[in-house]
Amino acid sequence: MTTDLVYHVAGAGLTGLALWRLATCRDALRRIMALNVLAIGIAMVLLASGFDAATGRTDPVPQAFALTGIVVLVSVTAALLALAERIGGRSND
Amino acid sequence: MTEASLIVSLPLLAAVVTAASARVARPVGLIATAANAALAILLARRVLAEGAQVTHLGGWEAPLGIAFETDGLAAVMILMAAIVGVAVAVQASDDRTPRSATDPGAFWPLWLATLGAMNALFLSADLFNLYVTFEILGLAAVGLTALTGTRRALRAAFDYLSAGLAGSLLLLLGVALAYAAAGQVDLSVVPALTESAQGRISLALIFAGLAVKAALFPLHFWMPAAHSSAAPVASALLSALVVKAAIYVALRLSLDGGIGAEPLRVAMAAAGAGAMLWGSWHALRADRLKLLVAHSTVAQVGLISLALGVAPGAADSTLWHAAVLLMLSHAFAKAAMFLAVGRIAEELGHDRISGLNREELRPGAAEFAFAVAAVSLIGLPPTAGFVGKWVLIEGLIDRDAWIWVALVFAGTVLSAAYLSRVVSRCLRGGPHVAPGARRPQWRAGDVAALGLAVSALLLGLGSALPFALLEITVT
Amino acid sequence: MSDLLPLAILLTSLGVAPVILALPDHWSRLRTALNLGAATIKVALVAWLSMAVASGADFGVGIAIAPGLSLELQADALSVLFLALSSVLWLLTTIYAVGYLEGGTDRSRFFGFFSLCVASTVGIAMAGNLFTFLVFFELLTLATWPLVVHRGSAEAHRAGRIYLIYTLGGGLALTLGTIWLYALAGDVPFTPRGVLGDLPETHRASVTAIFVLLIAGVGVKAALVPLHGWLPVSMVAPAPVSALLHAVAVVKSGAYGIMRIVYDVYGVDTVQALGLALPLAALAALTILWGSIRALRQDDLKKRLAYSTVSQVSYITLGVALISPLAAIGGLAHLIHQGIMKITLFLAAGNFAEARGVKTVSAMDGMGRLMPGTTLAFTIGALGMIGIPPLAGFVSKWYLGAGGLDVGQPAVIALLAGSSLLNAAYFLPILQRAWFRPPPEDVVPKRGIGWMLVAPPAVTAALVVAAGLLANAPFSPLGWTRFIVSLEYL
Amino acid sequence: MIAFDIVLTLGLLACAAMALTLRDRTASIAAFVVAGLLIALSWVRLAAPDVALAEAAIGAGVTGALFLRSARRIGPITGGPVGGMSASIAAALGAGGLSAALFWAFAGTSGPVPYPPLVAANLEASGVTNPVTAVLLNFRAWDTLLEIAVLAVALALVVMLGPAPVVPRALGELVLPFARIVVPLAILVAGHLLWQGATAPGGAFQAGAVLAGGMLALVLAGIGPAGERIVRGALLLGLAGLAVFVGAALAAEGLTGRFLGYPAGAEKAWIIAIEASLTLSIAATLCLLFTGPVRRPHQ
Amino acid sequence: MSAALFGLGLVLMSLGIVFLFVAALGLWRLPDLLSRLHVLTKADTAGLALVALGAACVSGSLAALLPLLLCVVLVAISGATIGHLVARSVTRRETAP
Repeated sequence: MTTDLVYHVAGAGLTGLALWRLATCRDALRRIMALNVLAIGIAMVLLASGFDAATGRTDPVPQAFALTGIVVLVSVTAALLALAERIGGRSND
Repeated sequence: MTEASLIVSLPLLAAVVTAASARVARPVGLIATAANAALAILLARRVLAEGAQVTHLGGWEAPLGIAFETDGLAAVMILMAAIVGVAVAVQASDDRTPRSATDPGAFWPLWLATLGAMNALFLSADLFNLYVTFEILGLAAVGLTALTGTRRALRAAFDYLSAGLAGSLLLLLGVALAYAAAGQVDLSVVPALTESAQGRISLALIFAGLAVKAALFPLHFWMPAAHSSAAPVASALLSALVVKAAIYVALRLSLDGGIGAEPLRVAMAAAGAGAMLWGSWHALRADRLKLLVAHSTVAQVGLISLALGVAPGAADSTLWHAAVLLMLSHAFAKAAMFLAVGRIAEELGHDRISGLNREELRPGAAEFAFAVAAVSLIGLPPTAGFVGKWVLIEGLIDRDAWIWVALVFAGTVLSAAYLSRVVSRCLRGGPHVAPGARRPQWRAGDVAALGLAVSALLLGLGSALPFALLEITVT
Repeated sequence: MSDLLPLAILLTSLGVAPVILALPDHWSRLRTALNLGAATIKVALVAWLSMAVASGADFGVGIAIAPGLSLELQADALSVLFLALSSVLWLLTTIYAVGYLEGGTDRSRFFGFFSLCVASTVGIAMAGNLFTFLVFFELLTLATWPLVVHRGSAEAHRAGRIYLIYTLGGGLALTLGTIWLYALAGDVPFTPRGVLGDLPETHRASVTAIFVLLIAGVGVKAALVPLHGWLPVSMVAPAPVSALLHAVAVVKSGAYGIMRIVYDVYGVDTVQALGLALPLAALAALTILWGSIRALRQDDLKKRLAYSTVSQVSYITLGVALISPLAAIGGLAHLIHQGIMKITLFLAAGNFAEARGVKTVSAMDGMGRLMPGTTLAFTIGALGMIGIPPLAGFVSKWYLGAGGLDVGQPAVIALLAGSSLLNAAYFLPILQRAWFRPPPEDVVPKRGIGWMLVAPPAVTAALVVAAGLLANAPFSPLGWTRFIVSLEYL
Repeated sequence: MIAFDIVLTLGLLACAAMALTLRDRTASIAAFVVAGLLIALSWVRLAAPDVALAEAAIGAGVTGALFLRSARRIGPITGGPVGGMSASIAAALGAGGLSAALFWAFAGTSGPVPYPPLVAANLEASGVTNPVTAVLLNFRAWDTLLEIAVLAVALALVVMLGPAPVVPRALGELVLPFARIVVPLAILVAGHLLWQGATAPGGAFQAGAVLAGGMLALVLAGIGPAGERIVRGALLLGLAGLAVFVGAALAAEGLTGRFLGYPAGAEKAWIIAIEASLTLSIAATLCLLFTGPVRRPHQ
Repeated sequence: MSAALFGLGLVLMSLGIVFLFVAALGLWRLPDLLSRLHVLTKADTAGLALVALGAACVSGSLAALLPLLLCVVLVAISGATIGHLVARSVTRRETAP
């Protein structure tokens, strides 16, 4: 039971860290990195809740979700970086 | 080949073809948009004739596989996207649009991807699938925003994409919590979610993500810059369609959630009221046409989510039909308005409101289309906006919810105020215009804007059709 | 086919409007042909309709909008009355407008919105239920606004803004009242002697509140006292607009709205039971006096006529508010009589401004000698307004007085006498200047005005005389109102 | 084993914190890549080998490369944190509270888990034995199709934006022998992963990412797709994946009447064919996302 | 037979871990970049090779040996290349003004 608890902590920690950084930083690259960390945190929390401590196996459907999440994340990150390069890294929102 | 599967895959295929070769982009794009409109009509006819259908993709039953639910609401939304799409495609096909810094043929793949994503979103009955469709929609919409290639547009596109990604991740967090709480992620799980505490938190997270993507009041900061700096064709699509997808999903969840989703609805109604006042206030003070229309989108999105929030959760209540009709009328009118603004800015060379009454230019068809679109945005009869507000206020009076009635009227008055600022300048004549002033000659953009504006006007007369469609739900 | 007659009448102007709007400015021959053709067809159709309605046929066509909501067009006796007025006067004013705007700019836009206005007036006349009435009522606001700001000058835009604020405000009040009534009573079709059933007893407070909202909504266009501000201000519009719209179409649709609400929504006895008849009558009386007093001090000719319209329209409201068949006949007849009299005055005033540049009362010296025809028409109209016996005005004031007596309110007679005196006080000086004062020496004809500007006021003046003399004929306005009232009150 | 998990989690959070807070950009990207690898390890610990492979290849590898490429072009970090220290502390408290609430929400649940039995029951009907590939390519194939669409749209967006303001210089001459060894190995491993995906952890995404890694080695060695035609070819290949998948879905509906319903008996063949085309298209897409169009394609 | 193999595996792995520990210590203590590079490329690769070999012995199956060997080869090659590149960019940055 404790393994997925540990990774729940890790996931929640990553999410909190990312949200904190999103709220406090102006630099474009740092914001993109924070969004990546946030996505990874969410995937970790998702997989941890799909992990069955008794059998030691994880429900394949959340694994598919995590995989899809990773691929979506890399494409959005590539788009964000392409845009960030052209506006000189200063995001003004 | 059922219409549902075709209407979802055709735009994606066309997007690939148009992305592959810029030379063939325009004709293929036009044909695909027209074919999509035909398919949408066929789909609506099938739903009217045979009632709602559920198609399981790959033959796998609901919790394991993904299901398409083509009920009345989905058919109406697909029709909306198709018709607005045709008009926008007509304006985009007018090849004299200014040579943007980026590849001019790039509009078509992005537009067709948006269309395909929206059709998939309206049909999907699975929370995670909604997340993925939102991602396509977000990326394609950002592409449309960055179409002009100016530094301001790229900055707005970056803010839009980072806000959109944050919204999607909130949505994904909600879906993950829904999976953790209820073990599955298709829409049939929503009623079960409303009981448990975790379920309610997951719904709250999902609604927060949707609020960011729908630019609902507290989380709308990215939207005015994005919609006002994009190319007029793109901002027409962004304001009229892309924003609606998030509201549609909120409506779908509130319907499935039934009574349990009451606190979320109250939050939406409150945010909606705030958006109406905030959006109208900024629209009143906007100095540029595109900014005014973008802020009016914030206000109208507020009105729609207010209509959605006050609709009672009871299965039999039909007050949410008013919200759908308001969405329809806003989609048509706002798209017409942005196309008209595009044409006006093209003729005048700028879009400052103060500089609207230029000496040597007589008001043309675009100004008239703007005025007609303004009428249906304000919600005066015989437009669909009026019928939507009528049904909404009648429902509210039945429940003696007088505060909401007052708010809806306040919204109407404010929208009349900031729109008449512009429309009065559209009716210049007499001493303002030099005798030899030329009248801008008709272009594809005028036809599209006028067509959409008049259809928004006449939709009020024909609103029996959407109401008939909305009656059909998956039993 | 018979059922589609109302739709045909509506489409003659609603269909023509977009076509004219799309026409380029210099295609004036085609535009005039379209305009006049549509007007004549409409008059013919209305004549056919009135004969059919007289012989008892009824018409109804409608489309469903939403569950429990439908747009209905019907032609009953009351609607034919208003239809006849607006279609005949539209034909005459179109002829006048074509002549008046010769060589002007933006004429396609003007005539497009002009026929849209008449289409909405016709729609108001033939509305089958309160929802349809509201739709066309708001459409009228939208169609008349561009005409008010037609000149495009800063002053026109200021007047347009005031006009919009008043009429949209009224529209919102009317919308709220209608929706509230629909929420309580479901669909509200116009049926003689009201349709509210037991609602007044169960929801007395909200029904009264709804009545106030509805009357306030239509009251703006009927220029009841606190809500009349827009009428004098929108006199900045070109003459045909002030003639047809602000003397006939817009103002009358307000009065017509009050009639529909009192007769066909609430029903005469419900209004009396709720005790709303007396305050309405009092408000009408106040407007009559207030309009006439303000008219005295106006030097600008059109502003004076505007204030006179404010007071004259309230005769109709008074006739409706005095719950008696005779007063009702007087009120309804005045709807027609005031229309033809006021349009004669406005057209004549337009001619004075167009031909001699005379815009104020003080500059009217010697107009009798310079422009005899127009001044004669102006005189007939003015005398009719005062209520001199053989003319139409006298007939309606006579019945209003009889109605007042019938209800046991002798004060009405005093009010009518007083207002007639006031009418005389602000009309006779104009006539005295025109006929008995020598024209100023340095006057020079500004522009020769063709038959298109002189004929319409002459025809309407003849109508004023005919309506007065042939009052008892079956097809006279008076005869028709007796037929209507027989339906409402029996 | 719990000790390893705790150490891994602490290391993970430390690396992520470093990645987000270090002032020097290259250092923070290095920390981010290390965090990515540690996360791949944690997926292994959570018995999700497919996700671990993908995370290592795409999450740490390609994303890290993208960050390094853009870091040089975006220029120095400008502007301090928003709103100074007090706002930062407030935000930290807020985020901490939120993550605690999240932990409580997720840890507290022990709800029903209907998916594993369902997947197990339908596994042999899906034509592949690896449950994750079965879910990805058969049960929820529609999600995967849309995910490929996301990649295609991102590609169209990056291509539309035109060439990057700064063209990347080749790294150096020693990269060439390195590439000469790594590229064939990458192709070999990618093929193996693709084939293995049907029975054991692996599949289109992991294979595509490894192949992309090989291609990037070529690009960095300077002999990569400099030519205009090669970029167009890569663009077409990148977009072809989506076209093939949608075409297969419609063909399946033509044959079996069910959208995305592969004909009985031939599921494995269909899945492998689709996965092969996806691998090539993902590799091409990831490469183009890294390099961007060399010159605007329509010029 | 397998017990001896298991014992050998354990010895090799502990030796490898000592190498890695020394490398980490070196990374921490050494002053400038070039010497740190020295540690990173050589000590780490050797340590990793030993651990991989030990793991192969512990698992005792030839099939497991192949992927581990592949890992070692790859780490060695990339270590060398990257070491060279980092060193080159550092020297270029120092020599250039």
